[in-house]
Amino acid sequence: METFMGVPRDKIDWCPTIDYKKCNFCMECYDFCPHDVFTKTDEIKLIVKNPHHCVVFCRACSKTCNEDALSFPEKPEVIEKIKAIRKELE
Amino acid sequence: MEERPKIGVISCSGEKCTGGSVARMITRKMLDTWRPHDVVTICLPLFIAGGTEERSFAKDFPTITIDGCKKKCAYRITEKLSGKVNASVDLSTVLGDELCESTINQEPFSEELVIKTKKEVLQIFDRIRAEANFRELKQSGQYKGCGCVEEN
Amino acid sequence: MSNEKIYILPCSGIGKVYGLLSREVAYKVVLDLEPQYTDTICLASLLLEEIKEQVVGKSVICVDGCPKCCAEKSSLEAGMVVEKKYLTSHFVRKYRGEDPGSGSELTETGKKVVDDIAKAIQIEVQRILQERGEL
Amino acid sequence: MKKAILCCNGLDKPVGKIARKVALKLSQLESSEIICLVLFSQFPNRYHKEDYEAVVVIDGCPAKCATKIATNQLGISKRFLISELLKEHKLQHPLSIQSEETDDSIVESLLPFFEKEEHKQERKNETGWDAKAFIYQILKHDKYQFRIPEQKDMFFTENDTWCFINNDIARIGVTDYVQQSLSDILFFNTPEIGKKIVQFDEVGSIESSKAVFEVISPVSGTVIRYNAELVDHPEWINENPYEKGWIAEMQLTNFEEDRMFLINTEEYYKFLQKKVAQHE
Repeated sequence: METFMGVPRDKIDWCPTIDYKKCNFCMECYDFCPHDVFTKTDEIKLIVKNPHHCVVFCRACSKTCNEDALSFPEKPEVIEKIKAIRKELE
Repeated sequence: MEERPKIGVISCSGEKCTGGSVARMITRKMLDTWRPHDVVTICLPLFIAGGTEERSFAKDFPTITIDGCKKKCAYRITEKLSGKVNASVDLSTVLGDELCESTINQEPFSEELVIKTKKEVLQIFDRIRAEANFRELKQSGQYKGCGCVEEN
Repeated sequence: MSNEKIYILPCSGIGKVYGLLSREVAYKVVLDLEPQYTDTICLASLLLEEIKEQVVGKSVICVDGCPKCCAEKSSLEAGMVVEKKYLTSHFVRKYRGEDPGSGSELTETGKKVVDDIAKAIQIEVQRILQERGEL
Repeated sequence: MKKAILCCNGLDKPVGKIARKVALKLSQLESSEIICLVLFSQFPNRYHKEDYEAVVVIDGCPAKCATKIATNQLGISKRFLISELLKEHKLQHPLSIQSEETDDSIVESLLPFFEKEEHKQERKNETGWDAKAFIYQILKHDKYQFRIPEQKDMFFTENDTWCFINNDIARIGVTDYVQQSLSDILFFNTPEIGKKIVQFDEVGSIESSKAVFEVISPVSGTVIRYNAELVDHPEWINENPYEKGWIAEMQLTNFEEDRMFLINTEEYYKFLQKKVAQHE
């Protein structure tokens, strides 16, 4: 079972969100991400297929996007949530 | 893709002569197109300049050396500093001394020279690959000696 | 006046573009820019005794592809005089965000990097020749 | 090797005046040298990090001129901000630049916060991170070799960053996994000195032709120093991301809570083993 710092990964909300108004489907992020978070589909050329593959707090793909179409949750909120879950588990 | 050890391919530095460029391009072709997932390589001088980890290369992988001329630096240095070489290719026996030792501007490097050596190099590679697979099957106890392999 | 050639020594980097860059730089200097005054030599052969005798004490300009600096270390070990040392990755920085190529071939950016380094080496070669009073 | 005190010029504000007076008092107590900030900023190369066993910086107001000017050249070991100290410990504030009467009592009330630090100073030196050579565990996978330091007081995160704790200062950096996946690192984008960092915030970033990696901080704290050599030699991070390729040093502010998310060498070894195997 995939965990991040002792917390089940599926309980952590961290993955890229694609802003389709900005995205020009250059696929830089798709080529870049070594954990295949993104994938191509027939209807929409680019979607986030495996959000839980995304390394928590990593935003490297958003740096490859010159349309600034990739966004991530606010770090402080995610940290608070992880700490809360962690305390619950203990 | 099940995990099996890759085959090490080391070409000589080959800056001085055409044979060296051919040796290097063979290694690049192996990596890029001929045997992409099966090959691992290392810069030869790392045995001299690198640390101890680099020198374990020939012990970690069954290794083939490819030399561009009869000085056979890749073969000699790998054996001396890293470990036993499973098979060594000397291009001067394939393309001839004269061509191999001509400097790069007398006999410019070309793709055909690489293609000319492809058959022989891949024959050697596949033989080493088969040997490595066979050794691994034996070690893992799957091979029963009668030719059939038990599925674990 | 010794008019022996100055060695341009690339590293034999095989895995990434930085080794290919260093090699192409050496060829550009030795074949195009300064064929009369420069030559190159196989890095690995520096380890062989018969080659060491030829090169000991000779001037060399090293072009390395990664921080391991094999060209510099090996030429020092062979008793050569390292006049100057270049690291190809430093020259790639000028083209931030552009891809210089792979271990097998260079892109247009990669070729520009080769030209930049080769020109820098040419200036260095001319400086050495002037010092020797040969230019 | 002597100790040095560098305090702000502090002419226009009461807290600046206090800062100067505290510096004078401390230098008498500990016979440490006072460095004049203006002289230092004019002739920086007269002062070298190696000459001083410890450099204490005392700023008067939040502008923190002394910290900003001194940071890389001298390598601060301890920083004080008079305005913060007065607020934090609810001490009497100086009235004005001209009035002198209350100054001495204010200085007296502040001194204990400086002396307390002094004893910590001694303990720090023997466990300095530069002191001992690193011992590494090597994780081999395919042709890759990942070094993982086996060092007391060194912790890791699952974002592949490390921190080396030394009293209340942490040195941080990235692990071999990061520098190998980036391959040749070409740029080091420096963090901002004095910036308050929460655990997992970014502390600068490193860039190769493949990607930009934001250095995710393993600890909360204030950035007091970064490895300025990396600006011209980013490849040192490839060479050794733990020793000469360290990224920044931070004044710890919340280590007890941060500790919950830090793992040790064995745990990081297992974590990395699983992660690298998955890539196959």
